[in-house]
Amino acid sequence: MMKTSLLSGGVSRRGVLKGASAIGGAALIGPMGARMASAQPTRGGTLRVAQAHGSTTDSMDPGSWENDFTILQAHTRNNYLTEIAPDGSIVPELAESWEASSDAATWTLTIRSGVQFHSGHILTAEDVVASLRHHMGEDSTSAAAPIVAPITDMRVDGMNVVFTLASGNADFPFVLSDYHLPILPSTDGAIDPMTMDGCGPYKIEELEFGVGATYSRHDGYWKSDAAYFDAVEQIVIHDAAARQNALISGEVDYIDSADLNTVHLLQRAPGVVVLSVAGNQHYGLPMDTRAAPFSDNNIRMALKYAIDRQQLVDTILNGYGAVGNDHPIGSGQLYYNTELEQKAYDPDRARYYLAQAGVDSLDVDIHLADAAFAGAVDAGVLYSETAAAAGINLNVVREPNDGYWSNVWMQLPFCGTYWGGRPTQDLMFSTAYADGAPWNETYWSHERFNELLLAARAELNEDLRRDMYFEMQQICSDEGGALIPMFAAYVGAHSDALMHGEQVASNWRNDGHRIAERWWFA
Amino acid sequence: MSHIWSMIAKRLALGLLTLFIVSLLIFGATELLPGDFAEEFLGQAATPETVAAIRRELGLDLPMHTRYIEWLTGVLQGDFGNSLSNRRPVIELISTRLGNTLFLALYAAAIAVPLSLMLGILAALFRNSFFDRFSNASALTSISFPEFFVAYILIFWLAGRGGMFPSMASFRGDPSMAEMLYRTFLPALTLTLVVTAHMMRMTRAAIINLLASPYIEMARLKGMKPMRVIVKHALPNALAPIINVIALNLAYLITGVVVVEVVFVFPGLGQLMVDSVAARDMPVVQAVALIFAAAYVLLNLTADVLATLSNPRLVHRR
Amino acid sequence: MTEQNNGKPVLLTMKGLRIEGRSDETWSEIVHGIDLTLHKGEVLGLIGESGAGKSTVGLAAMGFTRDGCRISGGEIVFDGIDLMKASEATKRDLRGKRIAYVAQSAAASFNPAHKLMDQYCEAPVQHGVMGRNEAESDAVDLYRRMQLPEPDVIGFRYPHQVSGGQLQRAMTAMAMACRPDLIIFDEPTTALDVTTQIEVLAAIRNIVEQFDTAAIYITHDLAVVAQMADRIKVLLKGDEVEEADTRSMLSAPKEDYTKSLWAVRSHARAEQPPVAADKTPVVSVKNITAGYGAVDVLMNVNFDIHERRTVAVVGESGSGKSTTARVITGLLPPRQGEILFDGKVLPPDYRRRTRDQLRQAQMIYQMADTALNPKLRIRELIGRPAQMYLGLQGKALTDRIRNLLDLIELEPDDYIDRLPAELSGGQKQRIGIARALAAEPKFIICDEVTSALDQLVAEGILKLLDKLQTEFDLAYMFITHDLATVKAIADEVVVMKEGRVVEQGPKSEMFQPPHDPYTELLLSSVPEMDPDWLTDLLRERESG
Amino acid sequence: MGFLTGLFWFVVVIAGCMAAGWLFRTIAIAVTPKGVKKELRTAPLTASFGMLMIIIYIFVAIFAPLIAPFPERMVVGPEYMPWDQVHLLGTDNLGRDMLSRLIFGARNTVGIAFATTALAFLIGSILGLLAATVGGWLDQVLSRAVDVLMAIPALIFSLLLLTIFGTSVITLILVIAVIDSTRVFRLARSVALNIVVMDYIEAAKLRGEGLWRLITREILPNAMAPLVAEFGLRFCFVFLAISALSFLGLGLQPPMADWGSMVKENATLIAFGDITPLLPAVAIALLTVSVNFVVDWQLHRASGLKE
Repeated sequence: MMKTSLLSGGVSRRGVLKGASAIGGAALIGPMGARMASAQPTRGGTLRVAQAHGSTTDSMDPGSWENDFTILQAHTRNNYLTEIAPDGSIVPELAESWEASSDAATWTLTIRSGVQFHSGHILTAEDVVASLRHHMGEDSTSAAAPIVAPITDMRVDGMNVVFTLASGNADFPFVLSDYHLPILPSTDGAIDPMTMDGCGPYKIEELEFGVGATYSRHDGYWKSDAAYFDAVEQIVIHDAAARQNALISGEVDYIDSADLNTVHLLQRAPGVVVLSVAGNQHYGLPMDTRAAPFSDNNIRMALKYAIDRQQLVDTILNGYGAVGNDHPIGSGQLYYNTELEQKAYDPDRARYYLAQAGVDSLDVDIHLADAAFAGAVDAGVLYSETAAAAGINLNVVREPNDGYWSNVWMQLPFCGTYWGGRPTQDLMFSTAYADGAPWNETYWSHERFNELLLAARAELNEDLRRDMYFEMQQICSDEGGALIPMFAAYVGAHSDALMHGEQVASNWRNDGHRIAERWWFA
Repeated sequence: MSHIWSMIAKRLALGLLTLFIVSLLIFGATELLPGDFAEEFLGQAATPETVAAIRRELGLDLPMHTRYIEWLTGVLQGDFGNSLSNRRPVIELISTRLGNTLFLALYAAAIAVPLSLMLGILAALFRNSFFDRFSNASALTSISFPEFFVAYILIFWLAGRGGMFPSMASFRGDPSMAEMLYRTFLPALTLTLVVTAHMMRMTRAAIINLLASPYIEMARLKGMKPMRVIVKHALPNALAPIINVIALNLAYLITGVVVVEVVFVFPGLGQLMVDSVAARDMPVVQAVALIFAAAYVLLNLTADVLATLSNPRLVHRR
Repeated sequence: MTEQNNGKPVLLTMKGLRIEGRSDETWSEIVHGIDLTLHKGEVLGLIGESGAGKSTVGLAAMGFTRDGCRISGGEIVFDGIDLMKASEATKRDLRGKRIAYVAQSAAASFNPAHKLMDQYCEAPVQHGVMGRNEAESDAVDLYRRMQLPEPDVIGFRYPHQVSGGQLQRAMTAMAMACRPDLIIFDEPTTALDVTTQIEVLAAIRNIVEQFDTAAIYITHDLAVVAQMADRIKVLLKGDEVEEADTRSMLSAPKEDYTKSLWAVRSHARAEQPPVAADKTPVVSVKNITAGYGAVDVLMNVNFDIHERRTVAVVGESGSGKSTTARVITGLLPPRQGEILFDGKVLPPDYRRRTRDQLRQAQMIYQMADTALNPKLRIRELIGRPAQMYLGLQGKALTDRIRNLLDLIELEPDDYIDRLPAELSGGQKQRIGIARALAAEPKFIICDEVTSALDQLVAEGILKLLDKLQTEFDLAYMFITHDLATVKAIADEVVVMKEGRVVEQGPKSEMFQPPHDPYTELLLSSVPEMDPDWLTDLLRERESG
Repeated sequence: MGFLTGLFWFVVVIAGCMAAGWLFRTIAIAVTPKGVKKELRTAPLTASFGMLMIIIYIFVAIFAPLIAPFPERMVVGPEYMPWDQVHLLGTDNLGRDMLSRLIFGARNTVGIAFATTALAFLIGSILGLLAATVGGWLDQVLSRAVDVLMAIPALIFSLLLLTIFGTSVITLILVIAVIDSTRVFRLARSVALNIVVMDYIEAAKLRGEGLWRLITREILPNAMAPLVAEFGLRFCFVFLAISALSFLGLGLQPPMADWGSMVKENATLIAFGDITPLLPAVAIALLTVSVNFVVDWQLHRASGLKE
């Protein structure tokens, strides 16, 4: 057994939900981490979940999954090799246990035996290999292709599967918990990506993309202390008001996201419980550090001081969140820089930096759409108000939601973005801040920062590591291109008849999207 | 009668031409939209390799005209192709939703048309009375509220906790007719409120237009009761414009209700169209657009035929 | 009056009937206290020009006023029922059942959406006089009495499938449906050709006699009323001029106004010297054949029109006279033949003609209402041609307009800025003339210019045209169906029938026998002032 | 009981409106010149009320900055404040003063709606009259083209176009105007077809008048009435189009206040019985009704039906 921090990689950068986030850093390897329950769960009932996202153009192909609907479907129908527990630790699922070589470049997973699919098919090691291979190769159209790219070889040995990686990666078990990588039944070495079969807690009765799905409990499910509902129903309700109406009128038991504008009113509704889970999800306003005027850090600083973070948290998040400090590390995380001065709205300092930049006023466009994050456009409007006081004329350009990620994000110099956050500092930084990283949305390249990133990844000494991450947050905050005003909690609501464990997972909405498996009716 | 048949034939031919041009327009527009299917499909996860792979796989790398012609030849052989995103046959994808859309449209029409005709006739009968002005005003009010807003108000009043109607019209499996009528009552009512005013005003106007004509005076001089004068003498001659407006509104009920679908979580074509446009899922977009266009064309044709039939001068030539 | 109708009981009385009409928000009286008494089975002729209030009075006899009118005084008693006090329901019950109405234009007054029979049966069935089947068989009987062709089936046609004259008779039959005590005939034959008019008049007269129905016969045509009425009441601007039984009224009218009515037909154009043979005509129509679609409506038509001469083209509707005009103006290019103007060939299509060619030939329309753009002021209506063709501007233009208004005898200051709606029918027609004159043409086509006008007014127009012709050396082509008009204005006459010229020549010859049989028919069909004329004519035609 | 009070207030409101209308008419008649007087006398109370309302709207639109207690975009407090003395109608979802937004909304909404409708009618009626007057192939081509455009659902079509061309006010106006103009075209054409057969048009042609003059002087003036009537409704449909678009995420650019979007922004409140979103909706409705009352009156005059 080797002691090292484990990383997980919901590395896909899209849809409403991105990234996994573990509250803590260190956790234990191996088959451990029992689930705790607040009260003794009881079986029965039909769970009706209303979801804000989900499109008629969704697909069964795991490689294409991107939104709440498909991902919740994935976790309700399937199992994965590993699972992230509510406390953020990594625990076994279909992989009974795993063993890494000392250089962490070779991983041996022992596959649980006797696991039965809905179709009756019994899980084999070949299924595992086939399921992963589906995402590999240069003809792969899977969004998870980059994630599995480092796997150079998979060898089956009885119920063991031996993975060989291009380079050592201590976080491989986390990688395998990615929602793109469910284990599906294979026939002669290949899976049918369009299959409706799975070995998860519930089997699909009926599924219509963009509309909803119904499930019934999988009697042969191998977990005894899970999946308490007899049946599960997923319903897509795009319109916030309609969603809340459905909950209030008792037509659904759970809505995965509440309209923050009116959540305070929703809270008063009888029999309704608002559930807010603080995670590392944060909203940002990235600036292209190569493009004028943002190439000048003074301008960036001016913009950072011209925004009223608290107002945004109060208005846009209606208080369901925390102010951000222009770096992506959440206060709950291990190496969160507690000494870093919190930036606050300060027009004078903004003016000072403008002066440093040699201008007395500034005109910039910011391109926003609510696709970037809920309330992005409103946030822009509020920002432009406060910025005006600092002599910055910020012009909010509303872009169509449709096509935002391909036409605006990382295309225009000043726009909006959001991140589910990453469980570890390294993964977060290397995904979106490292020089040349595919999703370095600010096109930021800071020599010192990049050195530290590499050093920290290899460093095993906790204190040194802390210092490095503190400095990196400092640099990111004072010189980075990302303006990160707020960390947003996941805010959903459910009927008071619905029960859940003491700790609700914060790596995803819907209790890590395992609500169907983990929750129950009182 | 023969001339009517020839007219129908001619109009159908024109209709086909219209459909063809519509498909061209939609195709062009969708091409003009920023980003293509591959990019939209992978969204933020897009890497050059995967995008390229998808384009290769779906032949999106072929030039525009080749793809259009391919699609067209397919359609001419009755094959609308598969959805790019979930590979299901477009026909299968559309059929159920088309059913829903038609159901809702007919439901709403079944309430709205008789209602507006009745109101229109009464308004014409008691013209300039309080009833006339009031029904007119309230009709105008109802159309000047945004659809989704009307919907919210209805939901607030008639649904809500312990309300008498469900706020969600969606149903899975195959429920009984009564069940469907019950679940889709609110959306139908919303649409009714939206379309009634237009038809009612037209009915009223069309009838009042004729009241000055000699044959109406003749009817009154024959001692006919006012109601009979309106219904028996004015209405038959006012049918043409009324039918026309009804057709337009029916077309709207089929093609224009995406907002209502969203609010009431009703799986209709509108939502499908919007989603497919967002995903640049060309075959689906095209198919739905064609259905909408066809509905419009056919309804107008029907309207004109009925209008012709309602006019003896055009049916029985000398 | 009671003595002269052999003791028949009184059916309808009006005393001091006053009716007001509304313009915008103000009410003004249009009928100023008319007294009227009608006995059972008696026919009263109401005669007067438009605006005399004849129709208004006629409708008042049914206790009915048109929208925007109201009865403001006097009393109307029908067979003991006071219509002023009677409830709507009571009046509805009378209408169509005991008092029936025959409108001026049957074509417009039949509902285009229903078969004749349905419309016939409506009154009797709705009023509960008889059942549907009974009504239908009764209708067939009446159709037969009205000498309608195919009486058994004609009822199952739609109005548009039946000719005007037949419709007018069908409507009379419809009025008879409930065997009413009183029928109001509102100019029933005005819209018809002379030859058809005869048949309708005859039919009406004998059915009224057969059922001994009382009638009020409203018309502006003395000759017609002379044939129909026992007594005649003359109205003028809502006042009664005089009333007497028909013969004494014709022989010895008391009031000047009545006399002036009688005098109308006196105007006749002075005989013009024959035109020199070598003189080139202004317009000559050279064997024109033309038509719409496949059908020819004109077949090699030939005639010439000379300077200072008027050629009257006579014929009934459908004879092709208006089509001839369309060919000359270039609206309808002919299949064969050509139009010569001053000896030079005109391009067949008006779009190809030069501005000057267009200027030279002007047109005056029958319906002044539709011929004048209702949204333009007179200044522009008649100023435009002068401005276009002669390039007049500013003061010069205004002067020209005023001078034109003087020519047509309208006071410039008063009229120059009016809209057509603010003019009477006759004045509108004068504006039409002024518009034609404004172009300073050589040739003017007058298409039925007087047929929509009262006789006195028509008279004025004819005189005016006459005067202008001599003043500006104009050539007229005068399209009409009214031979009286022909007598009054023509130098030469062209008689047309079914697209062919059946006879043509100087007026003098035209009105002297021997005639072409059709001309004969036309001439003989023109009603005359003699009360026995119709009776004699019919007897004549039966024998001959 | 609740019903009775409701009925009572309903009656009161109606009576109030009528009274206002009557007052307005009497005053107007008193102050206007003779020609207008005559017109006004014929106005029913509904129409007078409509005129009064329209005048008020125009006034508000013009003098918005003077009337509004707060600037259009300024955040004056927490979101969704209740009604009080300072913020008569409370605040909106960003804590901006509702009343002020409504007042500025009048300016933007009415302005944009008017511009759009005017443009739509310019395009639609000119082409429509042209098609009817010239006839032949031109008519065919134009009519078919319009058929095609109308065969594509308006909302989805504008969705496409706006996504392609972006959502600036100008594009918004252009797109909606073009789509609306097809409806105008059909109307203008059918009306003109009845006019071109008139004798005075024939006379004008025989006179050798040019096409432009034929359309503008001879036909257009006579086609006005029905076009005006359509204008009334189209005008109001523009608000709805805008709000429907903002429902689908493409509306006016923030922080511009327009009623359509304001309804959308606050719509979710209605689910909790809060009537704030009703305000902009009512503002739209009131204008719609007023405009159409006036239009109906004018139509009635044009129809010549005396009653």
